[in-house]
Amino acid sequence: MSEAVNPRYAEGITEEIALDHVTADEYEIILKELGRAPNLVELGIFSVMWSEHCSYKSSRLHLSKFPTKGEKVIYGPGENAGVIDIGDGQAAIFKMESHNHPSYIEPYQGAATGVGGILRDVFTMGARPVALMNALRFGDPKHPKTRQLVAGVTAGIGGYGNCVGVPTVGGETNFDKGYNGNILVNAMAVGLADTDKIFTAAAREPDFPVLYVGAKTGRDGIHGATMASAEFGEGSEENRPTVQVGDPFTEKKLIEACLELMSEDAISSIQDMGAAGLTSSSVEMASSGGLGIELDLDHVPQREENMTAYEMMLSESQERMLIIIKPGREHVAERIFRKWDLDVATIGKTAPHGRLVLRHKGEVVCDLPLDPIGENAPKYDRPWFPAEARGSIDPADLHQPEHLGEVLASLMGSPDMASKRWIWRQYDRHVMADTAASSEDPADAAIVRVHGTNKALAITTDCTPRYCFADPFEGGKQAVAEAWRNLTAVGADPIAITDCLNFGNPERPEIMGQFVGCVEGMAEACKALDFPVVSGNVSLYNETDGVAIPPTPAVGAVGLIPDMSQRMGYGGLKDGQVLLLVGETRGELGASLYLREIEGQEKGASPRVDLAVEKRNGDFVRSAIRAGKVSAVHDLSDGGLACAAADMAMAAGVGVKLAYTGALPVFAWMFGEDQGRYLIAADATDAEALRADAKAADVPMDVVGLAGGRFISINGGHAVDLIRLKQAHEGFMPALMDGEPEARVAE
Amino acid sequence: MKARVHVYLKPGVLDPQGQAVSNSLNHLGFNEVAGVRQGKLIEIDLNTADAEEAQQRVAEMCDKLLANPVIENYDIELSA
Amino acid sequence: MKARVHVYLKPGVLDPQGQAVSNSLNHLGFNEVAGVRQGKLIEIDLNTADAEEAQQRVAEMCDKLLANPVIENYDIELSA
Amino acid sequence: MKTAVIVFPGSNCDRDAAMALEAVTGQKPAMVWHEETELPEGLDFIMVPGGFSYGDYLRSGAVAARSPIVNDLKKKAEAGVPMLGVCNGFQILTEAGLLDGTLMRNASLHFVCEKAPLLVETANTRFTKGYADRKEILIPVAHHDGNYFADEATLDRIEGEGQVVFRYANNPNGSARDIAGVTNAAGNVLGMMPHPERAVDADHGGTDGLALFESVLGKLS
Ligand SMILES: Nc1ncnc2c1ncn2[C@@H]1O[C@H](COP(=O)(O)OP(=O)(O)O)[C@@H](O)[C@H]1O
Ligand SMILES: [Mg+2]
Repeated sequence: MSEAVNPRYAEGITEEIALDHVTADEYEIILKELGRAPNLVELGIFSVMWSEHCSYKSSRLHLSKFPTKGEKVIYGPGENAGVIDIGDGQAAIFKMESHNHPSYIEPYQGAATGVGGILRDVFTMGARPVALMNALRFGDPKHPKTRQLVAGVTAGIGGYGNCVGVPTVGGETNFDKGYNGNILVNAMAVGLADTDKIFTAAAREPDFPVLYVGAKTGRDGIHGATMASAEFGEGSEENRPTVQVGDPFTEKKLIEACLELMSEDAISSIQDMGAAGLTSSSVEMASSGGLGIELDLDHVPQREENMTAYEMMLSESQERMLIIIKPGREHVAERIFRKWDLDVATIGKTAPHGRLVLRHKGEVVCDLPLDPIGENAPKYDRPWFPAEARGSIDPADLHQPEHLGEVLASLMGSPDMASKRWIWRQYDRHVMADTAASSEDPADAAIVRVHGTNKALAITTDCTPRYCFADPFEGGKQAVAEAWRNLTAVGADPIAITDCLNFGNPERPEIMGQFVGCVEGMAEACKALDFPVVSGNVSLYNETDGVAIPPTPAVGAVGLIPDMSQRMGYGGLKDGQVLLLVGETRGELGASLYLREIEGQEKGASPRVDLAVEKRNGDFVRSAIRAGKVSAVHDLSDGGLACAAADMAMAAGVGVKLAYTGALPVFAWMFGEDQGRYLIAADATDAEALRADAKAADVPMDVVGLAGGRFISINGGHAVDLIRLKQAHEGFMPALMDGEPEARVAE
Repeated sequence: MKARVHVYLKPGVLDPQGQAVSNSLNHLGFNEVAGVRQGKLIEIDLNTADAEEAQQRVAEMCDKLLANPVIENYDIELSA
Repeated sequence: MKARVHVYLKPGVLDPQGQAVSNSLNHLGFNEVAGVRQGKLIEIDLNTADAEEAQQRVAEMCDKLLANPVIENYDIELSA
Repeated sequence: MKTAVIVFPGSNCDRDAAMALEAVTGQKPAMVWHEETELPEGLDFIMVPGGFSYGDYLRSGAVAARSPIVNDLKKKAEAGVPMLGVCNGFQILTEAGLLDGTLMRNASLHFVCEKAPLLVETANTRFTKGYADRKEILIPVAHHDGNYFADEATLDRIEGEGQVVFRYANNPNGSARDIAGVTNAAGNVLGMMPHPERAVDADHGGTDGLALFESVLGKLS
């Protein structure tokens, strides 16, 4: 370390280089904290640790509004993934994460490495991953890049998930021109572990060996692409791939090897190398344990020649983990990782001093106090203002559609509503032999049996960006409420959520206003529904040329079905049964699918979520399911009552005669998106008893239809054939994807 | 004419396939194998007589479809 | 030494990948493309100095692993 | 009943296979690591499970087929021990030369996962006698390289010898003559792309695969 008298820049560093890593203000903080100028390696470490991705500097202040505790929460945010108690000594461990930007640049590898990364977050904690989900948002179907992106992202998710052998059981897919320049690829992983075998990242003791395991380090995805090549290793510029390539085969071996090592008494703590690989993993392990760490970079397994310390610390090579091992147990790790043909090397040790010390080729190349890098990273209270409130839509002002059956068919075939078979057919949904319901099944959430038991996890992802754009607060509430509703509809007890908060540039007050609104709305719903947030991820700056994506706070939720035989779906509708509508209908058409697809308008207030009503209605539906009084349940969301009825009818292959005599225009009753509602199917003989139960619970419920025939009709007219509905529903994706050139030569 | 296009990963890009093949060759006793990189071989039959035009058109095909410029490079060989 | 191995499908063996690439190229307006066959390019770094020995060993690698004799042929190019 | 499942790096249906075998025999199979050189003595049945052995790199099943354990597998096949390769297991058995043909990239070029209706071509095998009364069964497929290929002469021969055991009712991958499963000439080695081990449980994938395991394990009621 040079001991010069506080020069502003260390040797070889210019103002330009410094500002390429951190802002001018942040540079001043570094100078003050260190009492000297940082060298290049140190600057690189600050830049990645203080990036939005690692430090959550724009969002931390607001994320603290989420409720994160609950009776069933074992570990909330702060660990690699959230951990909830599912009884019998077992825990479900889950998290959702974005891989938006890399997937836009290189859809196959971007999406694939997104899946790999989220899996590592889950098995790091000792869980065997048992399910994957994906929440995808693409641009306008007509945009020239959309097809390629859909093809590449789908292939990448499948390519990785199928190979590692974890079923991809569900997800959601939206299309909106707002994502033309910034697609969203959010992946969620769920795992299972025994509650007494959960691993965390915090270092516990000084002088414990630090092990590097997994794949070798290359020059993948190193930050600072704009920097002059002189800062990198000799001739390395062209060897520095901007995208990371995933290797699911190595990941599969890594899962097996880590779980094998976890079953031995050897690991003190463990952390995956995610974004900012070696830097963030070592810093986080040491600082969350209140310790320090020393690494000798000469021992890091390297894929390329002449790698510099800067490159090694900033590399984002995939499929790597850092393990703090109990002294004397290194040989156990070595045996296991060798067996699986993976690299394993002791690269350093924990230390009592609270610093990050790196050696390379015999020299100290970094010596930083950990507090300013981690705990004391900058935290911004960015200015924001709330979105302007939109007026509600009066259906009387809208044009009355002529043939309601035709309207229903075009909604069922619209991009957001249409079947995503083309996508999920490419995902192995059944491997591991515990999938009871996945994308192909008529169920509002995926259902995955807890291996070897009669219990099951219910899993869903939800968000309606239309609503969040119209009203961030209500939209945030709605995303959480819909997830809760979807779990309820399959008969599960909702337990907790993870999230992936995708927004534009937080330095713009209106975008920050969307963020704050959504977070506050989500927090309110989580509190009211006793549905804590146990993990999550923030992705900001999703904008191009000043155009931001619609606010998209994706929610991933997990619930428990205590008895598999009581699981529910929406495919059980039978000829002669009645359809009952739970919840109140005011015909809310603001920000609805109907308004967008049929009227071509995106306006109006989003539907309001009354959380007390949501809870009351849901609890009633769950109890009706458990009482065995219903044969099918479907929540109402996009497209309202008529689209939900169409889903049920198509799944069962039996028609529905809808009847309405109230005061609303019929189309508003059919397609309004009022919240907190469900359709349930029951035998006519059970309907009276159900109505009595509903009345007792103060839940509005009416008979709205009768099952039979092969059409959907309304008040005896407007009939549309189920075959026609199915063609519309199944037709959109193949028409978009087939018969035209594929993006790139398939691997 | 015929074009033979080689599409290969840029240096520095991870090649898990090549690595697996290299390990497997070592296991099979081919200890002289120090490393393997796997790429694609694309053979194209062209209704073109003009070599210069063919060269240019095939390069265009590579840029548009055959190679992924983010991670791959290519070269082209023409024959009659 | 370095060996460049081309592994390609035998004539008569269906090549769905090549077919798809050919269709895509036609769709993209490359109407001169009459057909495409897709194969593999395998580049091997060898710790061998003797070309004759290398040729023979790489052929053995092909027979044992790199090519599937049911559907594939191969050729080998060596360079220093 | 002594059974075994071979495990390669990248196998991922080994657990599914073990569960199915245990459900039918009441006993856990031996899980045999690919680096072993010998399978246990006295096996009644061997399963080569699905997955992505060696990441499916180079060609599906190619690297696994050169594993140490495969030498003994070949000996057991010759000795007449019944064995089943499913999906990647089928690919490995063809690469090892135990079955005719090969499995190429799906004609659609996409991975395909769906419940596939299969026609039971013959109930006259040790694997299918339990299907005597049924023509069509529903078994999940999940693969990228399931497009069965062999030259015409080979296809004619295996059809002539009754070695084609299952055909797709609705060909999902372009397989020649809709072939979904074939045996060797001796009839003790079966390879198939669909996953019967994912169809032995009413809560997951249905039960149409059960009769296959009951047939070959002598458990037909
Ligand atoms: N990207 C995807 N991956 C997997 N499954 C998907 C994907 N997109 C949609 N699906 C599946 O399609 C079905 C319908 O999705 P969606 O309309 O979002 O459901 P809902 O409105 O009931 O929440 C679900 O089973 C869902 O899991
Ligand atoms: Mg739903």
